[in-house]
Amino acid sequence: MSLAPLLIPWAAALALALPLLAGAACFVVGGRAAATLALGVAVLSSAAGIVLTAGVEADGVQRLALAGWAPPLGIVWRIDGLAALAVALTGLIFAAVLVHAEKSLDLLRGEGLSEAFRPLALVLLGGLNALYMANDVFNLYVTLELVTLAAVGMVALAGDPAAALRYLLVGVLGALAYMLGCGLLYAAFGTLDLDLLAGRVEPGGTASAALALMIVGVMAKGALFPLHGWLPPAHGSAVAPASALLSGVVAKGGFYVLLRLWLDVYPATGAAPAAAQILGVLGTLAVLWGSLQAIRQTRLKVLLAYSTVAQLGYLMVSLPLIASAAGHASGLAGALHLMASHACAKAAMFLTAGSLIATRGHDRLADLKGAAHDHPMTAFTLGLAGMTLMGLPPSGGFIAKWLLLDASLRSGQWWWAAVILGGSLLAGVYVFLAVSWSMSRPPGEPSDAQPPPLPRRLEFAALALALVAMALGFVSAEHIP
Amino acid sequence: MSTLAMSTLAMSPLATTAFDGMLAVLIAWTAWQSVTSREVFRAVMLFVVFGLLLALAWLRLGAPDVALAEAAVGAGLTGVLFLESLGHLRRNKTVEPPETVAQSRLRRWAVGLPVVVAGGLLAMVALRLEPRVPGIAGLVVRHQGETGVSNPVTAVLLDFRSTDTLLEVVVLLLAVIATYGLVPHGPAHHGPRVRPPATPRPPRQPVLVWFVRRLAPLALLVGVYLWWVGSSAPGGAFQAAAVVAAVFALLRVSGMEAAPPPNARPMRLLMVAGSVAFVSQGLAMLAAGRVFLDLPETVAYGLIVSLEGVLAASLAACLIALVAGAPRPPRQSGERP
Amino acid sequence: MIDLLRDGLTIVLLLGGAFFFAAGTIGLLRFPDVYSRLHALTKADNVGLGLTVLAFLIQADSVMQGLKLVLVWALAVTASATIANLFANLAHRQGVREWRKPEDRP
Amino acid sequence: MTLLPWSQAAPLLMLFSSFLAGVIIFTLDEQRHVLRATLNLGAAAAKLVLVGVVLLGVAAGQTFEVAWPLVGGFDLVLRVDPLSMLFITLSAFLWFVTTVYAIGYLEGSPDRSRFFGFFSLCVTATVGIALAGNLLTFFFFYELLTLSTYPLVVHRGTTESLRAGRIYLLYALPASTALLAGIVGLAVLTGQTEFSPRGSGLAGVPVEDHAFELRLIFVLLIGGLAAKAALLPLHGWLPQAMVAPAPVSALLHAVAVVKAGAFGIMRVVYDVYGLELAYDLGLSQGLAVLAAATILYGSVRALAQDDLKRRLAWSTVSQVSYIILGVALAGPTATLGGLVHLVHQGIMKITLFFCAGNIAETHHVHKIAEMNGMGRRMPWTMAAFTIAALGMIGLPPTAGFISKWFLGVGAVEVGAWWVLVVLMVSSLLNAAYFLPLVYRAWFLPPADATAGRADAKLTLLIPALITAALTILLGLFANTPFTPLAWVRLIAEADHI
Repeated sequence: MSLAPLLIPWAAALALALPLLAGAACFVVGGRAAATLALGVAVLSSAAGIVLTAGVEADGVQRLALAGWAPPLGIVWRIDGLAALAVALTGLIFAAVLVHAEKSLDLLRGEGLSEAFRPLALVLLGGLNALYMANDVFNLYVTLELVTLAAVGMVALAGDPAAALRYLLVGVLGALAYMLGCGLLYAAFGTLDLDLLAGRVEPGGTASAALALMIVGVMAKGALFPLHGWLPPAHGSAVAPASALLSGVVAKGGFYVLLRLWLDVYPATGAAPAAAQILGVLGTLAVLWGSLQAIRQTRLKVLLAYSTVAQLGYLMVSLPLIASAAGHASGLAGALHLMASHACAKAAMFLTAGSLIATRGHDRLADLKGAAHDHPMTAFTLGLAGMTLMGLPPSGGFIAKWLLLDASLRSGQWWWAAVILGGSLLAGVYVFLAVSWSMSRPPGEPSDAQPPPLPRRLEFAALALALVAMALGFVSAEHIP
Repeated sequence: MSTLAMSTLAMSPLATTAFDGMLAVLIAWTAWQSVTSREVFRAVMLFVVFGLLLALAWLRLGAPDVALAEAAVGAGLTGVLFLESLGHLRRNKTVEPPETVAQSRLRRWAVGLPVVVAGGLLAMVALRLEPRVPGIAGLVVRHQGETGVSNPVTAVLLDFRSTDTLLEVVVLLLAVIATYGLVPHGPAHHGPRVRPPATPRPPRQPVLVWFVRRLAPLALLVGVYLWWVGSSAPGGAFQAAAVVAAVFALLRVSGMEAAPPPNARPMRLLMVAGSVAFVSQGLAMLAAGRVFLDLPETVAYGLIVSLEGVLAASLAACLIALVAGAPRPPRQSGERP
Repeated sequence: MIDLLRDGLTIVLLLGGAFFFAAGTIGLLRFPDVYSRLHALTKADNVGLGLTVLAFLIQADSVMQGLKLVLVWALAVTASATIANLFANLAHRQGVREWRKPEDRP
Repeated sequence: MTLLPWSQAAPLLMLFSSFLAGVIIFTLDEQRHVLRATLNLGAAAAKLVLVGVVLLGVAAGQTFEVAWPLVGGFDLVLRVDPLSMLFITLSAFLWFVTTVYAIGYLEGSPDRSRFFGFFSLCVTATVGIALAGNLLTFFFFYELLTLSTYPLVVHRGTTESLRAGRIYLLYALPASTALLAGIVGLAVLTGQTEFSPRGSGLAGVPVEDHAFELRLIFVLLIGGLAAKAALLPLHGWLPQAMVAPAPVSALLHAVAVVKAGAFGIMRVVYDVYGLELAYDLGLSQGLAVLAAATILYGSVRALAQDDLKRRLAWSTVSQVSYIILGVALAGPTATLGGLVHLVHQGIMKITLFFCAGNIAETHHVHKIAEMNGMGRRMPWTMAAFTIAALGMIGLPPTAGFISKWFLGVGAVEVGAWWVLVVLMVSSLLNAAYFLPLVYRAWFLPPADATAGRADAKLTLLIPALITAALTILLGLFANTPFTPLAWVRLIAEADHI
C-alpha cells in the first residue's frame, strides 16, 4: 500500500504552514527558543520535501486541489520531482544558513540582528515552498511577490537601503509586467491553471504577448540579463547569511517560474524557438558580463554576486537546448542540476565570506591573505564550493555542465557548448582569484600564533553546504519526473 | 425611483463611452503629471487624485470591492505615507542632487519610450482580444452556494482561491517585519528598552480636532460594517482594515494618537493573528480529514465570517504599524538622551 | 402629476447646484490669493452640494436612502470646512499675506 | 546482506585508502605530528599491500570492476587491467617513498595538515586516473588531480609560488576544457566513452563519414592531455612549478601530473581510437613529430639552466615525451619502450628531485655553480644522484638504457629512422647537461674548503637511496618476472594494444 495519498497533503501543507507559523512566532518572541524553533522548522521543511520526493517517486506526479476546489475555480498545487526536490534542498540550505546566521550576525553587529533575520528567513522559506508547488499563473505571482518582499527585507536588514529600494522597484515593475500577462491569458483563455492553459492556449499574438510580458516580469525579478542590474549591489551589500539565501535560493525563483511557463504553456504559442534563441543570446551576454565584472571586483561578496549573474546566464543558455527536440531531456536535466548545485555552492561561498567577515571585519580580497593558514576549513570550503561554479568534477556543477554540453552537441547547436565551456573558464578565473588570495601568506615569518577564533559552527555550516554541492556530483538529475 | 432618476443613472451608451474615455484620459494624465512633476508636494497630491480616479474606474468596471480597497489604500493610506515622508524630508532638509536637464531628458526618454511602445502593443493586443473560452464567472455563481456567502468576491477570496488570499495576508505581515528589520532591535521582551516612536505633534488645531473626534467613531463603525457586509455585498476584511487604519492615520495627523507602542508584544500578537488564524484554519481542515483550507459546506459561512473578523483586526494592526513606521533603535548605553 | 412636479423641482435644484459649483470653480481659478480661493471653494461648493443633495433627496425611495444622503452631505460639509481651516491656518503660519489692491499695499 | 565481492571492493579500497587518510589528516590538529605521520605511512603501506595482492590477482587472470551510474547513461567505472596496474604500482610505490621523504622534509614547517591532506588526495586522483574504465571517469579524476596539486604548488604562499600556481592553472584549466569538449563530443558521436582493447568502441562508427569529427575530437583530447604531459607547446608551466617544495616536485614530475597526461595519451591512442585508426587518420604520426620536437627542445633548454631544479624540470619536459614517442610510433617494440619508460623515468626522476631537495635543504644550495665538491660533502646523496643521472642519459646497466633501447629498436622496426637520430641527439644533450654537474660534484674542490662532510638526515636519504638502487636493479634484472618490463610484455600480450 502506498502512503502517498495520506502523507503528501500533510507534507505539502506543512511545507507552507510551518515556516509561516514559525515566522510569526519568531516575530513575537526571540532568544534561544526562537533560534531552535527556526532551525527545527527548516529541518522539518526539508523532511517534508523528502517525503514529497518519496511520494512522487512511488506514485508519480501529485496534484492537490487546495481548498477542495478544482481548477479553473480553485488552485492546484502540482508536486512533481522538481518541486519536491526543491523543497527538500531549500530547507537544507535554510537550516545551514540559520545555524550560521545565529552566530555570525551577532558577531557582526551585536545582539539583535539575528533576531530580525529569523522571521524574514522563515517567511521566505514558506513562500519559496509555495512557489515550487504552485501550478497557477496567479498563484505563482503571489508567491513570487512574497519571496521578493522577504528578499528585499533581507537586503535592507543592516544592508544598503538604496540597493534594497532599487531591488524593490525593479521587483514591482516586474510584477506589473507579469500581472499584465496574467490578465491577458485569463481574458483570452479563461483560466489561470497551467495545465488547463497548456491545453487551451493557441498560437497567436495574444498568447505570445502575454508570455512575453510574463517573461520580462520574471526576468526582472530573477535578475536575468539585461535586467540584472539590481542584483550585485543588493547581494553584495546584504549581510552574508542573507546573501547566501538570496544568491543561493531566491535568485533561482525567477528562472523557476520561467521554466514552469516554458515547459507547460510556451510550446503551445509557437513562438518558443525564436524566443529561446534570443534568451540564449542574453544568457551568453550574462555569462560574459557577469564573469568579467566578477573578475574585476575587489570584494569577495560583490565578486560572488556578479558570479550569480553569470550563473543565471547559464540557465538562460539552457533554454534553447530545452526548446530543441534532441537536447530537451539533457538540457532540462542540466538546468535543474545547475540550479540545485549552484544553490548549495553559492550559499556555502557566501557563508564563508560571512565567516571571514565575522573574524576580519571585512571581505576585501587583498586582505584575505593568510586566511587558508588561519582558517583552513573555511578556505577549503571556498575552494570546494568554487568547483561547482567552475563545473569541475566531482561537483554538481560538473554534471550540469556535462548535460548541457551533451544537449548542445546533440541538438547540433555547438555554439552554446562554446559559451558553456568559455564561461566555466571565466568562472575558473574568479574562483581562482578568491582562493589564491586566501592561500597567499602575509609578509613576515609564518608563525604558530593562534589565529583569530572562528566558531566551529560557522565553518561547519558552510562546509556542509559545499559537501552537498559536491555530493550532487554523484547523482544524476535525469530521473526527475 | 422615478423614471427621470433612472434615466440619469443609466446613461446612454454614448454618454458612457464619453465618460469612460474622459476617465481614462484623466487617469493617464494624472499619472504622467505625478511622475514628472518637479515639485514633490504636487506630485503627492496628483497621486492621491490618481488613486481616486482609479477607484472610479474600478467602479465603472463593476468591481466595487476593488474600488473600495483602492480608495482606502491606494489613495488614502498611501497618500498619508507619502505626506509623512515628505514632512520627514523637509525636516531633515534632504535635498536631491540637482539633475541636469540633459540627464532628466534622457531618463524621460529611457523610461517613456519603452512604456509607450509596450503600451501601444498591449493596446493592440487588447483591442483584438477575443475571449476564446469564458472566464470562471459562471462557475463562481454556480458554486457560490456551497461556500455559504452570497458575495461572489468573498467566495473567491476566502474559499475558491483562499491560498492566494492567505499569502497576501502574509505579504502584509511581511511588510511590517521587513520595516521593523530596518532597525536592528531585540524582540518584544526587550520592549521596555525601546522608546515608542515619536509622533508628530503639530500645534493643536481646534477645528481639526473637533472634526476628527466626530469622524473617528463613525469611520470605525464603517470599518465594522464593511467586515460584516463582506459576506453578502462589497466589503470584507481588507477594506475594513484599510478604513480602520485610515482612522488611525487621521488621529495621528491630528496629534491625538493613542496607539500602543508598535513594539509591544500585544500589538505584535495582533499583527500575526491574521496569518496564524488563516494557516491554522487550513491545517484544522487537514486534521479533519479534508484538504488544506477546504471548508465543509455546513460551517463554511461561520468560518469565513469569523476569519474575516480576525483578519480585519490583524490587517488593521499591520497597516497601522506600517503608517507608524519602524520603532526607534534602543538607546546605546553611552549615548546621552 | 406629483411625479412631474418632483422631477421639475429636481431639475431646478440640480441646475442651481451646477451653477454654484461652476461659480466656486471659477473663483478657485480667478481669485488672487489662497484665502479668497478657499473662500470661493468652500462657500460656493457647499451650497452647490447642498442643492444637489436636496435634488436627490426628494427622489429618495426610502428613509434610509435619504438619511444616507444627509450623512454624506454632513460629512462633506464638515470635512471641507476643516480642510479649509487647515489650509488657511497653515498659510497664515507660513506668513502668506492676504491679497490687497495695488493702491492699498503698504 | 553481503558485502561487496572482492572484485568490486578491491578497486574501491585502492582508491579510498589514500582518500580516507587524506580526509582524516585534513581535520587533524596541526600539532598531532606523530598521529599524522602514522596515518600517512599506514595508508601508504596499506595501499602498497593492496596493490600487491591485486597485482597477483591480475597476473592470475582475475578481473576487477566496479561502476556507479553518473550522468547521461554514462558510468563512473573503475576497472583493473594490466595497463592500469602498471601505473598504480608505480604511484603506490612512489607515494610510499615520497611520504617518508616529505615527513622528513617538512619537519617544523607550518600547515602540514593541509599539505598532507592534499598530498593524499593527489594520490587518490592518480589511482583514480589509473583505474578509470572510460573517459568520463578519467576526466573526473584528472580534474581532481589538478585541483589537489594546486594547493601543493602554492603551499609556501610566497609571491613566487602563487605565480607558479597561477601559471599552472592557466595551462591546466583551458586544457581540461578542451579535454571535456572532446569527451562530450565523442560521447555524443559514438554513444560511449569506454576504454576498450584496440579501440573497439569505435567499431560501429562509420569512420569515412565522420573523419573530420574524429580528428577534431582527437586533437581536443590530446590537446587537453598534452598540457599535463608538458608536450610542446603546452610545457610552459612545468619549469615554473619547480618552486614548490621538493616532495611536490617529485610528485609532479615523476608520479602524478605529467604521468597522468602521458597515461591519458596512452589510453586515447590504445583504447579509444586504437593504434590502427589513429594511424589511418594520420594522427599518431603528428603526435610522434610533436613528441620528438619536445624531446629535443626540452633538452636544449635544460642545458641553459643554472638552477638545479629548473634544469631537472626541463629534463622532465624532454623525458616524458619519450613515453609519448613510444606510443606514437605504433610498433610493438616501441610500445614496450614507451610503456616501460613510464615507470623507469618516474623512478629515476624522483631520485633526482629527492637529491636536489636534500642538497637545498641541507646546504641551501640551489645553483649548479655552487655544487663544486658536493660529492665529498654529501657522498650518499650524490651517489644516488649520479646513478639516476646516468640512467637518464641511458647508460647500461640502468633502467634508462632499457627504455631507450626498446625505443630505438622499435623505431627501426617501423622504419622511422629519423627517430634514431632524435634519440641520439637527445642522449648527447642529456649527457651534456648531467655529466658536467656530476663532474663538478665529485672532482672539483668545494668553494668553502673548510666545509665538512654532512649528508642529509636519514628520512631524506633513504628514499633517494632506495629509488637509486631500483634504477640499477630494474636495468639489471629487466628480464625477470614482475619487473616493469615483464609487466609491459604482459600488457602487450593481453590483447590490449
